[in-house]
Amino acid sequence: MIRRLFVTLLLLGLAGVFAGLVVSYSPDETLNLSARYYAEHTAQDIGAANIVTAIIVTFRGLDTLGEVTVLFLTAAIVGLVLSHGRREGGGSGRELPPAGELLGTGTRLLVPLILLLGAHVFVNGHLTPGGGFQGGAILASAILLLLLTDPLRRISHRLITAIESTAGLVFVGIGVLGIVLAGGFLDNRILPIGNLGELFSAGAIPIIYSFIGLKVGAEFSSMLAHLSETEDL
Amino acid sequence: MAYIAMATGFVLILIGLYGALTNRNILRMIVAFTVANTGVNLVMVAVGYLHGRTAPILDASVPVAEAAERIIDPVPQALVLTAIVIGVGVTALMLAYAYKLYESKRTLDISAFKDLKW
Amino acid sequence: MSFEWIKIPYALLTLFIVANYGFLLTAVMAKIAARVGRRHGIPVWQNYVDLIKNYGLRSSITHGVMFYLGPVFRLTGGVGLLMFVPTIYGSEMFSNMSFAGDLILALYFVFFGSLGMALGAGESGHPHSAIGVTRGLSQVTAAELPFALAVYAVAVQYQTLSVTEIVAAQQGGILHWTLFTNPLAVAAAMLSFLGSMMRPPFDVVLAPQEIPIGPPTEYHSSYLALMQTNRAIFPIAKIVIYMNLFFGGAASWPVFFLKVFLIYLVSVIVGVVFPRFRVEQSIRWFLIWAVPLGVAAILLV
Amino acid sequence: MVSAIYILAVGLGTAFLLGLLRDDWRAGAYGVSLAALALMSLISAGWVWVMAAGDGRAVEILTAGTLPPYAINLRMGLAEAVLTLLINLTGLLSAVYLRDTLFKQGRRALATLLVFTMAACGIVLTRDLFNLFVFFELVAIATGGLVLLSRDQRALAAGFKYLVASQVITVLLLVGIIFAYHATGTLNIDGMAELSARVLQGGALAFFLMFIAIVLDLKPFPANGWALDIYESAHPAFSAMLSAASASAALFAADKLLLIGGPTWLPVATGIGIFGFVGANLFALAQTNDRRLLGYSSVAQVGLVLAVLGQRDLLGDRYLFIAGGILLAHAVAKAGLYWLSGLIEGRELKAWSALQGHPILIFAFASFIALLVGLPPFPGFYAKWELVIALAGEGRLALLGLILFGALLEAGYLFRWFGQALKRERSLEPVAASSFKRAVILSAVAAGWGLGYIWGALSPNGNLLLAVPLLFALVFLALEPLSVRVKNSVAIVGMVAWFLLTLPSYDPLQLIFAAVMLLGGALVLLASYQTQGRRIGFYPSAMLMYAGLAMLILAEDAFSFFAAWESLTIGSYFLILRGQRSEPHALSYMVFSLGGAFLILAGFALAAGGDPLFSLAGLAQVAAPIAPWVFLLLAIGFMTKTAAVGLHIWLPGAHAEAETDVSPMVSGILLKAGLFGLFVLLMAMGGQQLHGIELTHILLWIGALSALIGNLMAAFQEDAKRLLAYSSIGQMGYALFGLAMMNHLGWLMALMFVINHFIYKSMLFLSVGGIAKRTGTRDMYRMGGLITLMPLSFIAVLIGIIAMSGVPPLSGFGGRWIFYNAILTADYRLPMILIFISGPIAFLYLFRLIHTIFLGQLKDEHRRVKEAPFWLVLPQMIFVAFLMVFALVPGLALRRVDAYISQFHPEGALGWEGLTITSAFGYWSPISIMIVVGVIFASLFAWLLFVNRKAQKVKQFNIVFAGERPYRPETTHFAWNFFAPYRKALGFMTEPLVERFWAAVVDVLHASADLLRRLYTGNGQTYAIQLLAFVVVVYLLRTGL
Amino acid sequence: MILLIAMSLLLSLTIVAAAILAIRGGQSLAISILAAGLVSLLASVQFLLLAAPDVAMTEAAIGSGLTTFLFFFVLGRVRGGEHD
Repeated sequence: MIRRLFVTLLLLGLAGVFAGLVVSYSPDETLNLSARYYAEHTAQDIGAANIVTAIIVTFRGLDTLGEVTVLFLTAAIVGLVLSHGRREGGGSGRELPPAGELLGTGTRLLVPLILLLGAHVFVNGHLTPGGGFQGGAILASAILLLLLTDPLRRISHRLITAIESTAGLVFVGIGVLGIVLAGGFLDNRILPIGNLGELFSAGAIPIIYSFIGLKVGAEFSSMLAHLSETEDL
Repeated sequence: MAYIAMATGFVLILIGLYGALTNRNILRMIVAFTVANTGVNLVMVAVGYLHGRTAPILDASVPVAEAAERIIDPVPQALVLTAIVIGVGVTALMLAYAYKLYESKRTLDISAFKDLKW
Repeated sequence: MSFEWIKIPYALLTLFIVANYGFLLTAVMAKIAARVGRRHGIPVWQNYVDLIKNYGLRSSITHGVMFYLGPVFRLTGGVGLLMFVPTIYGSEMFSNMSFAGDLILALYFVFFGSLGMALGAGESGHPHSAIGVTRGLSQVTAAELPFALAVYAVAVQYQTLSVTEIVAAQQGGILHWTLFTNPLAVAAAMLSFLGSMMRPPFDVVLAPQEIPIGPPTEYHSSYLALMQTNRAIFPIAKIVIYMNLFFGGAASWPVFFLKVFLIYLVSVIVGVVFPRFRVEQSIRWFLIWAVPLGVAAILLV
Repeated sequence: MVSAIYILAVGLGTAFLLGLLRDDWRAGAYGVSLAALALMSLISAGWVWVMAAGDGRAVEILTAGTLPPYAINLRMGLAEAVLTLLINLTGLLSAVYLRDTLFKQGRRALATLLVFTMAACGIVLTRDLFNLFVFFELVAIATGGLVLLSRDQRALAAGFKYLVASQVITVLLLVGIIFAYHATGTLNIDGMAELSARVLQGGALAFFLMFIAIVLDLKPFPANGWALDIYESAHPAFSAMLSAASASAALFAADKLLLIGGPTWLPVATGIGIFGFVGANLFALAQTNDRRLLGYSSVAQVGLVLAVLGQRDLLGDRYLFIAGGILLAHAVAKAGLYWLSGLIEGRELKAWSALQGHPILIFAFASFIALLVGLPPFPGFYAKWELVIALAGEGRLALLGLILFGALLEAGYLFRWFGQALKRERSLEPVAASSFKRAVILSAVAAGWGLGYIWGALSPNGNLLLAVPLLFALVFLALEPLSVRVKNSVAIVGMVAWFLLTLPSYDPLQLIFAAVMLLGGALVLLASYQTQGRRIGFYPSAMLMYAGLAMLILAEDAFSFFAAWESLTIGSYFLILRGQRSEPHALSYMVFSLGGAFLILAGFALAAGGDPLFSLAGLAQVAAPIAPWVFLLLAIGFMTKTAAVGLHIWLPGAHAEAETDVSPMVSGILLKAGLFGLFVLLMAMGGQQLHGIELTHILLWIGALSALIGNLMAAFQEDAKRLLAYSSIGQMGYALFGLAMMNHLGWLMALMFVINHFIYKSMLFLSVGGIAKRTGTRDMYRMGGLITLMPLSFIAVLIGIIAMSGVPPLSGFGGRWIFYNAILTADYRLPMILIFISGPIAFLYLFRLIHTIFLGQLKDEHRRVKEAPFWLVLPQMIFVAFLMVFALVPGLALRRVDAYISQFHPEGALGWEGLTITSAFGYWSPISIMIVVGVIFASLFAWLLFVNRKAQKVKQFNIVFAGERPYRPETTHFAWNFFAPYRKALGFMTEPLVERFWAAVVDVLHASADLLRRLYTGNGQTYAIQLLAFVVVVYLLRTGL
Repeated sequence: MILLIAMSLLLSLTIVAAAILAIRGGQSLAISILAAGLVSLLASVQFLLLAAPDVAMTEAAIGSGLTTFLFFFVLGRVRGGEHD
């Protein structure tokens, strides 16, 4: 009880800080310095219609690299954690009743569609809302579906890892190419910018985002797979 | 509107933290943290909101030339995107930990893991 | 002041006079103490008899080098002390070897004999000797303190450490004596004097009844003879210092004899009146009664 | 040089690449990872080289081909280069260290380690706030993974607590970042710094949140339970990375944020930092787990650096030098210690006793501790010097005091630990034999010494590692495999040679000290020939002490003086620690010495007025309001070394428990360093008044009390060496008294004590040491009657005590004579009473010393005891000869000094005509005294020989015991509780009040540490609450102020 | 416009209510997790209102979708732990 009271008091203090922030907050009337630059220069410099994508993949590409690294790391660590002290010998040997026919069929039907949707989302990331992360999450949901239909299914970790690693390497490689061929790390202008709004535009962004999509998908899948392979406690 | 979202966000943060700091159950703590993270995301997006503008996507309705007057600030959105992904990463990690912790002591009570102290 | 060869015979003469005076004086004092206690006492020549007897003893043992050297140290201390202070004021010839050092030398040389004796007694291996030594050392730390303070007061008063100069400053009438110009210092010093004379009430070092004669327990024959000689010379040498510092010194031998007698008498009289103190009692006694006097003396100088 | 972005690219690329490798190809994966880390280190090293060799201008690295603030940019400057090098090397070495674990865990662990290293570099390099956040998250997550490398099951819980805490931090940081962005329209740190004013008006709260979040990443005390748990349970190699790499990176991030915060936020950083420094060090006192202790120490050190970051406003361009020095020293030392802890099986501090028998590892341990504490010649020392000078120059004294206090606490527990490791019963568990792990540790040692060299080279005060005496001492590290005889000869020759070499540059005062310390030291070293084998550790320690002494004498500026002071302190600590039961005493010696050293440091700093090159001569120019304080600080500092009463409790144990030939070094020689300091101080500053009190009068009292208490305590000791040790306190009291009299003869007397005390105390310690060696005990009552068996030792003791007691005709009398002459002109008389009483008390213990050992009854078990070894007796006999010569012609040593002192006290010089020495009051002719005494003694001796020629030699036991034969020699030897009646009378003065006082201080510190550390309940949720409470409290304090 | 604000307000209230539901200790963990997912989902609607479609998509797909599944995977494995 004392703990609750104390926490409440502390949060009241924090709420004071937040209240201060809200009170002193005044919405901008116009875009600030950075935002204005992005609004005005993205089209010609980057060639991406979706400015958020341009920022994510290019201007703040390093963040994004870090971001996929976070997922990569999480996937690796989840694997590490869950294999930590894991008894050898693989599967639990537990027999579950097979999933319903409906679900099985649905899955077989849906998985390719979902994968396609995911690919669409990240390939068009520079044009429309969505991109590698969203697309990757969608890809992972396909795997999720597979796992749901057959909890004992073992997803090929090798494949997932290979995709993940390759995508990551390509990402870094493109970044390095930016230094060699263009103005700096992760500069997208190693490829022609093309025309705004077209699929093949915005330089390397679609490529990068696609690989991000693959990578994110692989990473989420790997996490899900690892968690699903845990044993009941 | 920005104010509403912002206030909601802050409230979510506080609620989340309250939950994380008072629930002894590790899974509940993690749930509470996701709530707090959502709150943070709300606050961030709200900060970038400009009244009466559209999403920062150049298309037919937002020509390049008018972009600076028509769109809202894209930066917070980019940041939030990153934050969400990082958040899910951390959540996944914490969940894996929770599983292992449960495996080690057969309990999810955080106060049971006090072997290390002082 | 410097050394001349003629000083040597004169020093020997001084030594001879003081030694004989000492033998007689200690016997006389013993006699006085006995009479006060309604006893008959010893004859005044008893010391000479003892001396001859001790030298004449044939059986003699030694416990080792330090044991052997102990009495030598002891007597060297006594003789040396006598040599380092001028005996007769104004007499170049009876100033002895005082050119070698001043008052401080005399003060520290007092310990020479005690130290040697203590070492010799130590090697005798007799526990009573060691007990006597510890008692003596313990007591002397407290007893010396008022004296040191008094000496310091006197030195500050006369702005010199030279014994001759201190005596010179006291010439010109009895009222120039330190006794009257600085009575606090003299009072402190005289209390200290009582403690250093190994007489009751401060004779626990020798404590004839419980630890038969203390440090010299094992000594006999010619060793004892040397120490007896010292027991005649040493107190006189010490009294000479007191006389010079506080009582105007002595310009001639008769005055010397008189003053030494009187100063010695003080300790005897006190001795017959008071019972013996234990060591810790005497230490406290000195710290409580004598030291404050000394402190007052150095502060008021 | 290739772009710094490759550090990140290589790290990441390799991490991704690992996924493509086959699972079972572990060696390959491991090799690739190592290669990547090596490449990253190489790039950093290249940049360090570029920056150091070039103009050091930072290079901007753009990404996305766009200029900042629109795209993320990185920056590589000198600080960045050094830090990334540190991080990468730590990663590389830890990876080497972790070989077996990484092999077992496979490529995921390798990738995590790579990402951790990469991300820590990213934190350092990036100039973008949000990017900073991303890297922080990466580090946090990687930490969550690497914690699990530990075999310790508890690491799991620790990792979770860590994640909980980092979640809270994330929330605060993100909210802060977004509002700061809103306020400035940029995420670029430099851009925000330019708009600092705007941030601080509209976005003050935003900045607060960002700042506090970064501070929380520094694991600030006391909101850091989660971090401590990690330190305790994680694999030591990872703890090394956490402490060295991630803490350094986080500190640099805090530094970047302070760019934005500007001067208004600097005090907050300082406040949090210093609170953590003191608090964590306090808590560490109560730790018994090695890794947790190191964790507390890490927290403390990070706090210190944070406090320094907050002082950048006054440190100016020395800021990097200072903060960097402390940070790098900490990083290297802490990494090294964690790595070292991995070799040791047990987790108790005592378990480090397993190191015994591994001299190289012990050397590493000692180096790391010295690095951490900031002892010379390591970077922390230079840094602390300049920091303290700057702080004092600006009047930030409270901070200065707290820093020194915290450092003292830290030194306390570190050296306690070191002592336990060396002296406790050796742990049975072996030290892990892995050679590559050892190589990693040794590379940390090398890095530490290398940094010491670099910092020395960068310091305006000169490089200590180029000082010849110090180098000479270090040479002995290399000579360790040789035998004692060779090393001893080299040492003696070296010391004499140095003395001769520097002879022309000494003034008479320095000459006396140099002769005592160097020639005297060489003489004492003769005794070391009697030891066998290689005597590992002895020579480097001893020579370090002597090097310190040699440098001390020649020091002209405050820095070199202080450096020398610290060197001799460390050397003597190691030396003292060698004694068999000396562990607690060596510790208290070290703590007191360092406490004293810090006071000296503070004194110099106060006097220097901000000038790090302050010369000792400048002390004379220090003006009124601070001068007395400078005087006080320095005087107390020096008095810890002379063991003045109140600060003396370390001495008896330290001197008594030291080895036979070490006791004379630390007593006869080392104590003089304090006197030398006092001489320097008084010569430069003279008397000072504080609130109308003449400070030298206080010194008079202290000196007199020391003399009294020292002598009195000595009289009651049963242990011969303790007796001598207490007597040193008394003797130093005399010397202090003489100095404080502030007149010509007082100083002369003090100098006389320097010489005399050296000679007779060295002689006595050697003699007693030899006896203890032969009899196997130091308790005097167990001895007795040894005179016939050990005649030479007896002669040494006899001469020693005659000289010491001041009985004519030996040299001690000269000291007394000068003393009496000196006090006649002193203008303050009360304390003399104490001196007067302590003089005779000296007789008590001196007699006891000689009587109970050599005289009285010989014990049966000692009947076959032989004379002490030749090499112990030889120096004693040389000392005897010296004493005799010095007794006869004291003018030989004193005359020139007498003239020299006239510069300072023209009144009262002695006359040296002919054979007689004259003062204004009296005279003294040593030769005449010797002759007179000699003649009388000889005549009487001859007479006795003549009349007593037939004396028969009998055993001591042949005594008359009241008519009965005593039963046994044991019961007949009167020795135990020798001065019982004296104790009855004055025993109350020997009540160990001072000891009780210091014990109470230590107890209070320990008890409060033990009580307060219960704050760390172990509950991860509580930790998170504390974290939030920390935020709120800082906020309230900040707004309240 | 007013409509938009009203919607937003309503949404916010629902979000807060869901959040409170999510962190309350009394009910089953599954409900908590679902409530937290709901918070995310509703928040993504809020994002849409704030003209942030990218964020909205991400929050919906990752924050509410994936995370919830992750939770359930673990919840399913720690039977008995949910009542601690």
